[in-house]
Amino acid sequence: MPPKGRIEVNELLCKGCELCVGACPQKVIALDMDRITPKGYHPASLISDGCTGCGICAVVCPEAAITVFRETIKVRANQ
Amino acid sequence: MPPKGRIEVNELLCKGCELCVGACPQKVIALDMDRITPKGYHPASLISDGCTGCGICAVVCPEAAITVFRETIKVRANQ
Amino acid sequence: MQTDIIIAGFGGQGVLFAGQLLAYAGLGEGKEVTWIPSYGPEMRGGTANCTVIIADEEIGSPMVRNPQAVIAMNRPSLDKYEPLMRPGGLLVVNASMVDRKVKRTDLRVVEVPANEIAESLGDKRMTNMVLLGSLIANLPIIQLTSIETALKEHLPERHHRLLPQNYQALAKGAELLAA
Amino acid sequence: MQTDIIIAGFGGQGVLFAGQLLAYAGLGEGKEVTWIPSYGPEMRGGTANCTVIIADEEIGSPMVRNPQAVIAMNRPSLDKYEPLMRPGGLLVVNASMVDRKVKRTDLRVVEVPANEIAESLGDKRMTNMVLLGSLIANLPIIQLTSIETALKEHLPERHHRLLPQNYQALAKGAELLAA
Amino acid sequence: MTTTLDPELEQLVYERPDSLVDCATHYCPGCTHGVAHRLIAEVIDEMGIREKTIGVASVGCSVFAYNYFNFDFVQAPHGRAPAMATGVKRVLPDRFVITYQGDGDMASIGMAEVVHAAARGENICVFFINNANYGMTGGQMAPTTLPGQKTSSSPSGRDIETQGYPIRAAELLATLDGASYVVRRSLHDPKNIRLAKKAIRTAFEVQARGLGFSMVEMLSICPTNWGMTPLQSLQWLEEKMVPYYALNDFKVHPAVAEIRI
Amino acid sequence: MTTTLDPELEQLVYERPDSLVDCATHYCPGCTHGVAHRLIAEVIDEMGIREKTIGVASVGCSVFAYNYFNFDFVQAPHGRAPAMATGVKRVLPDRFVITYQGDGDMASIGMAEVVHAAARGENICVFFINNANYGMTGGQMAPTTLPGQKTSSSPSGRDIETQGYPIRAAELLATLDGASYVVRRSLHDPKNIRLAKKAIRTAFEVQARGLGFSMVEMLSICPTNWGMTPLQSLQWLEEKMVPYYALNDFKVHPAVAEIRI
Amino acid sequence: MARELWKGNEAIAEAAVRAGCQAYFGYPITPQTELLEYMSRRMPELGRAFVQAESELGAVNMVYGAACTGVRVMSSSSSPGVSLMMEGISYIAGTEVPAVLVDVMRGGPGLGNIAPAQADYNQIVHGGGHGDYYPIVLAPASVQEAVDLTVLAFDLAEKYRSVTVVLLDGSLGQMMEPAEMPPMQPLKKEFPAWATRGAENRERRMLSSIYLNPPDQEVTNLRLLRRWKEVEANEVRFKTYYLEDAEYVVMGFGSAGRVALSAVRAARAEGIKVGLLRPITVSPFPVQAVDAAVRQCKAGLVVEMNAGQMLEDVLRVNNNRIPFEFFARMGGIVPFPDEILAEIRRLAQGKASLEGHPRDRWLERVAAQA
Amino acid sequence: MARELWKGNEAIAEAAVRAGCQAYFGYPITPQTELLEYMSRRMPELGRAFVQAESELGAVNMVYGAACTGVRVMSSSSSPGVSLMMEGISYIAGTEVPAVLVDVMRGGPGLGNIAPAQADYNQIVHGGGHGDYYPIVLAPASVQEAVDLTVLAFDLAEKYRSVTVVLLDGSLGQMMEPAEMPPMQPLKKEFPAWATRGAENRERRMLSSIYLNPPDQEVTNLRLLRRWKEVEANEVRFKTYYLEDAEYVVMGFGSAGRVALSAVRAARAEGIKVGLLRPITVSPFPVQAVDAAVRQCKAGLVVEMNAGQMLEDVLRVNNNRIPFEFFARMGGIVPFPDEILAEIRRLAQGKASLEGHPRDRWLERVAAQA
Ligand SMILES: Cc1ncc(C[n+]2csc(CCOP(=O)(O)OP(=O)(O)O)c2C)c(N)n1
Ligand SMILES: Cc1ncc(C[n+]2csc(CCOP(=O)(O)OP(=O)(O)O)c2C)c(N)n1
Ligand code: SF4
Ligand code: SF4
Ligand code: SF4
Ligand code: SF4
Ligand code: SF4
Ligand code: SF4
Ligand SMILES: [Mg+2]
Ligand SMILES: [Mg+2]
Repeated sequence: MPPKGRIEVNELLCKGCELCVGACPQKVIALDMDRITPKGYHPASLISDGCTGCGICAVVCPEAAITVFRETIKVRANQ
Repeated sequence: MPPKGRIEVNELLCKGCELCVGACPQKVIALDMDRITPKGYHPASLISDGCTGCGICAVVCPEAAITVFRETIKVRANQ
Repeated sequence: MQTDIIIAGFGGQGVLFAGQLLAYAGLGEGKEVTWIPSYGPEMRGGTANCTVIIADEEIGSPMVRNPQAVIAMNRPSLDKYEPLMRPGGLLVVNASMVDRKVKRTDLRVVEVPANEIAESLGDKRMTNMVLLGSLIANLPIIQLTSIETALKEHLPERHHRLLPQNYQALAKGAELLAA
Repeated sequence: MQTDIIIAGFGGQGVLFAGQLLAYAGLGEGKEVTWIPSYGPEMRGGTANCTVIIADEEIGSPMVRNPQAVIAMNRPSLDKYEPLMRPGGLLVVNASMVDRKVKRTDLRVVEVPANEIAESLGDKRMTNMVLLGSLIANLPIIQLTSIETALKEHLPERHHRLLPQNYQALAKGAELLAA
Repeated sequence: MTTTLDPELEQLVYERPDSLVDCATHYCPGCTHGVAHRLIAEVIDEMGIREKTIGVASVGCSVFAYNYFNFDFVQAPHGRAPAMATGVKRVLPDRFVITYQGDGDMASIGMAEVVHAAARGENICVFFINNANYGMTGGQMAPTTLPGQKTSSSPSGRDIETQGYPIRAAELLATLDGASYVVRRSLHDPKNIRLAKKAIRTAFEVQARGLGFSMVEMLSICPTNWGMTPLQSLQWLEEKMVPYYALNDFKVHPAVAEIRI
Repeated sequence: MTTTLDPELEQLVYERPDSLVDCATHYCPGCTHGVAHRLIAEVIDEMGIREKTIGVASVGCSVFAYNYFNFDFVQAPHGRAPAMATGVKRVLPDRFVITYQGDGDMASIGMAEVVHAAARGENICVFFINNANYGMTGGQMAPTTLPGQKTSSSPSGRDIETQGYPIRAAELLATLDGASYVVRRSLHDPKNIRLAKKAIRTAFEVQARGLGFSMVEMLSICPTNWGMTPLQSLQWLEEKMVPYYALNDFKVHPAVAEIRI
Repeated sequence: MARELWKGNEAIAEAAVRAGCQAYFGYPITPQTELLEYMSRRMPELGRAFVQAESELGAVNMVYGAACTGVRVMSSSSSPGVSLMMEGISYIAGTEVPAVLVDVMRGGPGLGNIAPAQADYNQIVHGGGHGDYYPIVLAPASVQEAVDLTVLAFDLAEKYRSVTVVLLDGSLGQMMEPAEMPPMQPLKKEFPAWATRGAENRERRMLSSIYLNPPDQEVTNLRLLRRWKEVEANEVRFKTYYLEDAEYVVMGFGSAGRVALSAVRAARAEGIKVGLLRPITVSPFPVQAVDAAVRQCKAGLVVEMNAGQMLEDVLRVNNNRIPFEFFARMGGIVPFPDEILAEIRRLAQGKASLEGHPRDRWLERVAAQA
Repeated sequence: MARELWKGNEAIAEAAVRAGCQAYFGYPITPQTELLEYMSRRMPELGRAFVQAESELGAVNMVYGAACTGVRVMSSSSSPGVSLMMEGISYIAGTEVPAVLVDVMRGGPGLGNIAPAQADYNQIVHGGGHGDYYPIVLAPASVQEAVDLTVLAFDLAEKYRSVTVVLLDGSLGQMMEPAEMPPMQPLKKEFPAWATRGAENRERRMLSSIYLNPPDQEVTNLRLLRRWKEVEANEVRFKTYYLEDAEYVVMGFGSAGRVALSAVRAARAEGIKVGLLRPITVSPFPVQAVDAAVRQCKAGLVVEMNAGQMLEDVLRVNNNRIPFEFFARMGGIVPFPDEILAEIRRLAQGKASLEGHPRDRWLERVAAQA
């Protein structure tokens, strides 16, 4: 069973660039077209279950806007 | 029989640096310690027979002070 | 005689182009004109505005502190320019993007639901034309036809099929007169 | 009181060092001194000269047009400075390198066969010391001993074994008095 | 939607590094300047050297880098960051001194300064962001602009006959004896981003060991001036830039090879 | 002594080239700047392009090169000769434009200009005289000064720890696509002088064919500041400089290889 | 030619093209970049030379090289970039070759900002490069004037073998205004007797700024100075507005002068007899015109977008005859007419003073307001 | 410390070392090179930083970087090299970090020559870099003064967070004179609150000259200007000679002033009541001292080794009250005292004039002689 994860997107930082959207191997991120950040962007957010907490979205995010969590026993440090 | 040559040193130009002296394969050049050029140097000149007109002295002379002649039938252009 | 107009909004709302059309139109009518943008880092994703002056004689300062006419394409623009306008000035507000009423009572105000009108004409990008039409109608220093001519001459060739809609947008805006 | 001296010759004749010795000696006697070389491209293989001023009060210009004393170490230096000297000035000529007589009659002249004297003392490089000795003897603004002290302090360590000869050179020069 | 994890088992996998200030950048959405910033900040966090690092910002979109990095920073005239960094490092040899420079800055106007910092073996790290144009001034041709690439000052595409060839800065700097670590990486996908981070770490380790000059070139996107979306830009980078700018280690001092990170 | 030859059979083997003005130079006795001058002049004579050549002098001992070459000359600020040459060549593309620069001039202050002229493939010839120091200003350290070499600004010998490593300019420029012909030669003996002349000729041919940037580096002596006689200097050059500065062709455009001279 | 709407930077570029500029070398910098971008398209189109240089140092020396061939050549930049050109400008001046430079000033010192300013007046007018040299400096206040002065700059540069600078601020570079372009001049076919273009059928020529022998350098310095006296005698340009009957005079160049015009008009509307003197050549400075205004008026006001650089030149002419006041915005701020109007009113109220320095009094007023 | 014979350039270097200069960055150029050479030996010996930079651009930016760490730092150069530093100087000024620069001037413009001149006065004093900034400029006239002013330069640079320039000409750099060295100061151990030395146990610091928002830049410009007012109030320095009872005044800085002293003495010997005012701070300019001399004297003479650069500053103070004459040698020539004496005699003969510009009258005299 794949690990279970989740992300938090800091909407003060996110600029809706979609780099995380393109990079997520699980395709579980998209821009939230219903929300607008204070800077005027549609922020990224999880759209469905299936996040594995792999952290790839955080690796590509130019704004360091994403915090990644994973439900697991073995914890890896920042890669 | 080696070709027969001679050189003319322009004393307005020669600075007595001895580069030609060092380079002449026939060792037939030396500074003329009895003469002083208008610039105050002892000029180079032939000290004995044996110049072959090989032109090597002219190749090394930084002042382009040397004109080289050779007694020969086949004339090579400037090397 | 000199009239000074500030057009202000977000980058991307066609603020600078609308101002240029005014200037081209003024030039077409033989007037003296200046157009000056605010430039620089604010432009990146932020606000955009330009000042247009149309006059009969050599124009001094191309920038004005207290404009006679303003098109406020969004709320920050209204907030910024309403207090600065000259008494009796013309304030054209893009009501679609502004969620408050004009406070001053010494201005001639036109509230234009410009986004809606533009969208109803088929293209939200014509919002600026609607507002410009309204400005011209209420500030008769320039003929609407001069704006049309300017539009024809300066809209990039590849957009020329959109000319009729743009004329319509101008006309629709021109229908809205200040109280 | 101010005395100005120009020492002039070819590069390599020790012109600058002789001047510095004068300045050091003057300083040693508590005087105000300046030493200034002509610098720049002329130095390369060409002429070298320096001006030394020894005075009791703050020195103004470190260069002089009309020196009171000159050491001419070669012919071009004599040609250049003879006409510029102040009447009554002291002209020390290196007779070994100059093939003409001094023309002016209003100068105190010493003709020193300095190269020969130096060679006779064992080293042609002491020509400058011979001339300096003569200058000092004829222009008693500085004690010979001050020059000797300066020499001891400023001749590079590795040449110190040559000190006695240099003193001799100075002394030999000092024997030659102006007519 | 909100995914929730068992709070007992929930572990933090990734968090914004301390060496970044908690504020939004002025970079355009998707601009990988942000990625490069983050990687540098992560490495500094990991090495625990935030308080010992002094950055030198350059002139380009990253001119405000000093607003985002949470350590001391100075800001250099266009192209002169390596000289300024030299000044800082010579006075404070035990601090980590880095420059952060664009391709216009480092490879055009600042060529002499970076070459000489490298030749001197100046013990600094240069982080070099190659986005094939001058971002800040509106997308003019840079020394790194590809042949045929259209920019606002090569409107018909860079003409190699009159506008010359791109400069491969890493290859050029690698010719210098004073340079200990010179590599090129790219920021166009997670794998390459991870490799870039490793290179940044290595560069810092080089400095820590006093091995001299290091330079990490990072291929980066400029969606705004390229006129593409960020995702299109990544693709363009991969397809056009990577073939021209080989992702390689061009100079690795023997002592560097032994660094295990 | 005077040797006389049979006037009937006497042939002129070598004569001062027309492209040199008939005057003495200001160079120190033995300085091989003079040799480099002569070679350039000979090539120009041979190619018959004296009236079509424009030289750009730099700042260094050769600042007065324009007094000695018998063709049009301009004189550039220290290090900027390649930029000035670019200006001349762009306006007069059918003229031969050359720069003549020392190592301080080209490899230190002028690094950016020469790199970019090369990157642009500017169709000019750069003649680069590497004498391992700043001759004109009295023998300070140059970027080319050898490790340990004493100069007036490296009085205890160049310390690579603080003063860095020598720059090999030819190797560096050879990394640039715009450079078509980049070689190093030496002026320390007749054989090498002949090879240098050939390289100069090739550089001119490269320009004649519009192939772009060429650079001929020539190792040269500075007896005055090295504190040696000219003959000792030649030996020092051969023994110390040549091992460090390989005499090689670093970049030869395929079309250049076909040039037969 | 009809009047068309032009952006300042692009208008200057096109004017240069029409003046026969054969080569342009530049480096991007805001707020000048459109000029370079325009040239990057236009010059190759006409088969002329365009090079985006590696830096402003590169650009100015490319200009120097091209200038030596006797053609018309230009570069453009903005404040920090212009600082990098100082050595090159001094060389060009010392070599006596003509070159045109456009400086679109921005806020400084240092990196500053990209907003309009006039703080490079001293740098450009009084010699930011080393040695005594004298650039001709033309300061337009409108796009049309920028066009006309660009053409004039090429003519004057050639006539006096001089560096000629078109000095404007970012707002003028960025604004659009109607302008009539000059006709297209053919490229030069004849070249001056000093141009280095290859020694075909003539003696070789050398162009340099070295005079190793000081007396030769002094002769050169004197020649440059005497030529400058000619420029001063022949080339002063300025514009006056409402000055005929004026009792007060406002002085300012470029945008500051232009904004002052609005203020002067407003003051006239209030009945204040005020006029405007706007130097067009800030170098040579219109000394006689300033002198005449001083003789005529009761008080004066200098307006600048810097800390009072032209002010000093005005004061030198005034010689403390009438009271002058000073007003400035700095750092990229263009003054509004009402600010200047307030200063004019002060003059009219007799508040101008002869005590101390006008800049100091201004600083006190600024402090009082804050 | 005893008085020892020092060469100007080396004396400045040693004085800097003793003032606690912790880093030196430079590039060779005549007639300044001995300073760099001295530092190349001395600094490493003391474990301090010495770098021969790749260029003057490199050097000034190394200085900039080192200055940001709060230590004492210096560079030196001569005219063309200083031109290349203009951008960096403007940045240093805009960032408000202290730095000391030595300019040993030579003949120009362009490559010119390496002989002594004073033709960079405007460049250094009136801002050769872009933007409004105000360097402190100290002009020694003897080796001792060069030593003392070098030490002072470091103090003032720190006190006012300012660029401070020691401005002299080649002859002073090359001459030897007795000087007493100051005691060796320890290197700084405490650093100002702005210094970027690593954010250990404190908030991070940033040093830059960017103020993208014009009002912020204006605030900075005003701060710089107000700080300059302080400098003007506190730091003016000058020296007078024989001025107590003088009827005529000669003014000149550095070597020109020094040579003038000889001429003044000679004139006094002839009975002419003439004195000398020699500005030591040429920036801030000794306005009050000049004013006092003008009030006291019947006529004045300005002597320079340039085409009349300081002259303008004198004339601005004079305001046409007394006639001033001008005398200069240029291009690397140091005037001889007798030339200046001749000018003083002209003053005493009442030949000084209030008509026209002193420089023009001088030019006419030069022309008449030729
Ligand atoms: C001396 C100088 N010249 C030019 C500029 C204008 N300028 C600012 S940023 C820049 C180019 C930046 O491009 P790059 O270094 O590639 O950085 P990017 O914005 O692409 O990240 C230029 C030319 C300047 N500020 N200073
Ligand atoms: C801007 C500037 N900086 C410094 C100098 C001083 N300078 C003149 S020649 C020279 C060095 C020349 O050395 P190099 O180029 O190696 O030529 P060489 O004399 O050895 O042939 C320097 C630093 C200068 N003229 N201009
Ligand atoms: S990559 Fe970062 S900034 Fe971009 S959309 Fe995702 S969370 Fe937002
Ligand atoms: S952590 Fe991995 S799976 Fe989860 S959103 Fe990010 S990239 Fe997708
Ligand atoms: S090489 Fe030339 S200059 Fe040297 S000694 Fe021989 S002839 Fe004279
Ligand atoms: S021609 Fe040959 S043999 Fe004759 S002198 Fe010269 S080198 Fe010697
Ligand atoms: S302009 Fe380009 S480089 Fe600059 S922030 Fe935007 S995307 Fe990034
Ligand atoms: S100093 Fe050196 S490089 Fe210069 S001319 Fe003399 S020997 Fe040649
Ligand atoms: Mg870039
Ligand atoms: Mg050299």
